[in-house]
Amino acid sequence: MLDKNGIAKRIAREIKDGMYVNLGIGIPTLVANYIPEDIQVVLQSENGILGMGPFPYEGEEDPDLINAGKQTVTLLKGASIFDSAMSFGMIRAQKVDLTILGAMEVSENGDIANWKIPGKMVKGMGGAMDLVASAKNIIVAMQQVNKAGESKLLPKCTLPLTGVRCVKKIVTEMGVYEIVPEGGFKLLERAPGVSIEQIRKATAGKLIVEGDIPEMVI
Amino acid sequence: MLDKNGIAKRIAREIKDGMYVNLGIGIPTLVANYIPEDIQVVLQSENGILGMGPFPYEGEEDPDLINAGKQTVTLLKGASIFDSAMSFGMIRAQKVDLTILGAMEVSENGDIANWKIPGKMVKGMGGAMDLVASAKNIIVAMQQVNKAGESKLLPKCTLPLTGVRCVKKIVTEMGVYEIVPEGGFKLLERAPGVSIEQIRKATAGKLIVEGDIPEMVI
Amino acid sequence: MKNKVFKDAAEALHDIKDNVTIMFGGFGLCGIPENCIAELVRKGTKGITAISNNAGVDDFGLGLLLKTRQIKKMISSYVGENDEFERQMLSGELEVELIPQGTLATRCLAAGYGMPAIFTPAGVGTEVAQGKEVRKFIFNGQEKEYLLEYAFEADYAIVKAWKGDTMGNLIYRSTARNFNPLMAMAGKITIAEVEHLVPAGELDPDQIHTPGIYVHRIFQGKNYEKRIEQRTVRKRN
Amino acid sequence: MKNKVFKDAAEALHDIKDNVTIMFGGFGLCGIPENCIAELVRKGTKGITAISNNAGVDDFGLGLLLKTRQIKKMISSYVGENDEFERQMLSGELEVELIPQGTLATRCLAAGYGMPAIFTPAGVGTEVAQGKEVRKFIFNGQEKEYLLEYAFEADYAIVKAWKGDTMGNLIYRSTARNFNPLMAMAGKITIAEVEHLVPAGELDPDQIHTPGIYVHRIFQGKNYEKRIEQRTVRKRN
Repeated sequence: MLDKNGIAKRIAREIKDGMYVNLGIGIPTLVANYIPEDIQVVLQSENGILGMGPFPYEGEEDPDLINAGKQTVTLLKGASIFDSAMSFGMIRAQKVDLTILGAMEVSENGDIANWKIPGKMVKGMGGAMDLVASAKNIIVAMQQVNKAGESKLLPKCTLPLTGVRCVKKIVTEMGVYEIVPEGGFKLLERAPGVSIEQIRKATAGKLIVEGDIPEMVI
Repeated sequence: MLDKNGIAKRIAREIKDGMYVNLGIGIPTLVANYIPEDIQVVLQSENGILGMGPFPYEGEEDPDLINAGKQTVTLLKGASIFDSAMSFGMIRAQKVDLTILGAMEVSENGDIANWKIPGKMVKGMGGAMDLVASAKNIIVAMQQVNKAGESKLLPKCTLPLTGVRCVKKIVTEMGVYEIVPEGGFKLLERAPGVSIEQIRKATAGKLIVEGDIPEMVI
Repeated sequence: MKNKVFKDAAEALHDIKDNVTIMFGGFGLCGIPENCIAELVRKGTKGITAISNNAGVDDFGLGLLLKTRQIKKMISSYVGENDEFERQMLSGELEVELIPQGTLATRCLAAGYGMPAIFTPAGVGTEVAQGKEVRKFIFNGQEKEYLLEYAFEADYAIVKAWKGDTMGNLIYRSTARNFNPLMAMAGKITIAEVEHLVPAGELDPDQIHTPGIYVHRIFQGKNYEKRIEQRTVRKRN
Repeated sequence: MKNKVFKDAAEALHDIKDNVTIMFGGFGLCGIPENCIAELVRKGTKGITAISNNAGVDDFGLGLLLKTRQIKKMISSYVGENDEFERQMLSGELEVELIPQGTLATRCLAAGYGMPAIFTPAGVGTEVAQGKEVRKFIFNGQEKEYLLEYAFEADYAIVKAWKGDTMGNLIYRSTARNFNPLMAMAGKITIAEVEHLVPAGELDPDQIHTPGIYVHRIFQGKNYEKRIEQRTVRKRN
């Protein structure tokens, strides 16, 4: 089983040189720590940054410079700032190559739910609906089972949807999955030490296992 | 009869302090010369200027700074530059208080034709269609009769239209007219020395003359 | 020139009545019109419909107007940082309309650019699409469904900029830009508070983010607290 | 990082084939990509569909590509300054689509902002509206008719900026901005020529007009003529 950092490390391997990437809150934010040093990636933050850098050194926080998670950040050389309409404009126009975000549920046809638990949690969707509706490549970083031990990879989402048929890939503590066009979680890789049997038990939706499934390289 | 400068002078009296004004090519451009010195007006040029100033002094022309008529101009203090989408955005959003432009024909219901003579002149509409479709107040500066002596204030336009039911006021060498909602050129003022009879002959569309018609004050 | 410069928030907001719709610039606590929010609390303006990406925190930003129950309805994309908000919302005291962040931004842009409606794929197939017109377009090489969303119109837009001049031109600083330029364009009356008010002619025309034509009132703000919501730092090594 | 910097126009335009759609930034002769136009003349690329507000003059700007018959179709708002253009158009040699200037600008913006279509009142009731969908909206206190106009997509957008950096960020100077930032956002491949190419980090992030994400290739242009179309001056007194 991977921990959060393990999931982030595995996702970092999906990032290629020259990509523009939007990282959501939570595990996706950790991905930035594992981007190989020999490639250059431009991080987009949907409140209006291209070229987001790491957190500032203590004492150098600038209240006017935050990311979409409201955290103080810095800018890298070559960064640019823009308003929220342009920010979501470039997202809708698919100029952002890769979007990585968390989820509460994903269904076997690629639907995602991550913004609302009726009667309970009402934080709002923020930019997630725009991101999932537009991104050309979406990877979901999530725990495969909830605290009650129930699978979050489902035949159909039970929570209100954030977007439909949009997720391309999922990385969890147990494996890497691709959503196939005809519907189903196609297992691509197992986390170190995790068996197919364990994965089967933790996948409520249709699991597709074809041939030998390699262990992840992290 | 007024000359071009006379028409421009009369139109200048329509401009009030604090207005944002777009001046078209031709007679409208001359209006800038007659804006009273005790009021401040911001001129918009639809290629992307607010706060357009006079022509530059000889030797100070900047090829990067032109107006919508492609003439070299200057900027006044407090000017701003923006792209063409924002420029027409503020026009569509009716932030520009007054648009003054020329016309080849105006009809009694406020239609205007000023961009095309089929088979002959094909310059294009430029920004005129945007301006007339959006402006909250449009004044047309034009000659009332063409070179053949025919009226250009018509029951219906004969040339391809630039916009429909949009002209509010017309200033010609002979008079000032308001387009009334039910249709018709309502004579508001006569040019110095011009008789109602002369105006009648030069108005092919429905002319409305009610009560005494004062002479223009210029 | 008709004077756009006002002395302070009290003067600039002098005519705001109860039950109006107000857009508030800012993202989280970043780039929010602190002076105007404080003045609205002082005035006690009631029944506000607030269009703002976020709802502030319990004791700062729009949270101050929520605490005093001055806000009747919130139109936002994310309100997660405010417990009082969540309480009022779940109890039904506060009317809330949650809309996607990009939709919110673009509906403001649409108003500022005189476009009555826009098309966006955000929310297609979700509860956000309920009752809305869905339309297919082929664009960018794909056939896809889009929602028709209407331009936002507001009685007032209240924004915060870094620098402004006496003609109403505005320049924002860093990510304090966010929704401010969009809302500045969308208000029937737009009021800008700025950290530095300068005479016309001191700002570079090429660098102005919001041209003065969109701004009706401007004043020099004071005592900016600029509270940080998530202070994240790294240690020097 | 994948390198966006090219040596010159020849390198930056290396893959342009015949019969493509190209957007050209500029208004009149102001802010036009002089180096790229010259290179297209040299290459002899044929069958170009050009989206450009104007058509240049007889011997400069896009007029150079018209003279050599490299342009099959022009999509413009105003072409009044070019006699050769008028001749080719009236004789039917050149296909021409004239559209309102604001519609042209906004259709580029729409593409850059991922919106498949927009609504504009420009052209309602005129021949521009023929065959187009007309729709009524109540907006800004009025009921009014609008045309549905589609986003412009182009194989290439070729723009000219004043300064650019190695990440593709662009800053325009004065009214040479015009259509350039809009077209920069709308090209499948966007090529920028700049007067001053600087290393990443030298441009102020708050002042960038076109973020580098929209720009695929950039090069330092040379020998800018910047011809003035209407030299209007006043005498010193």
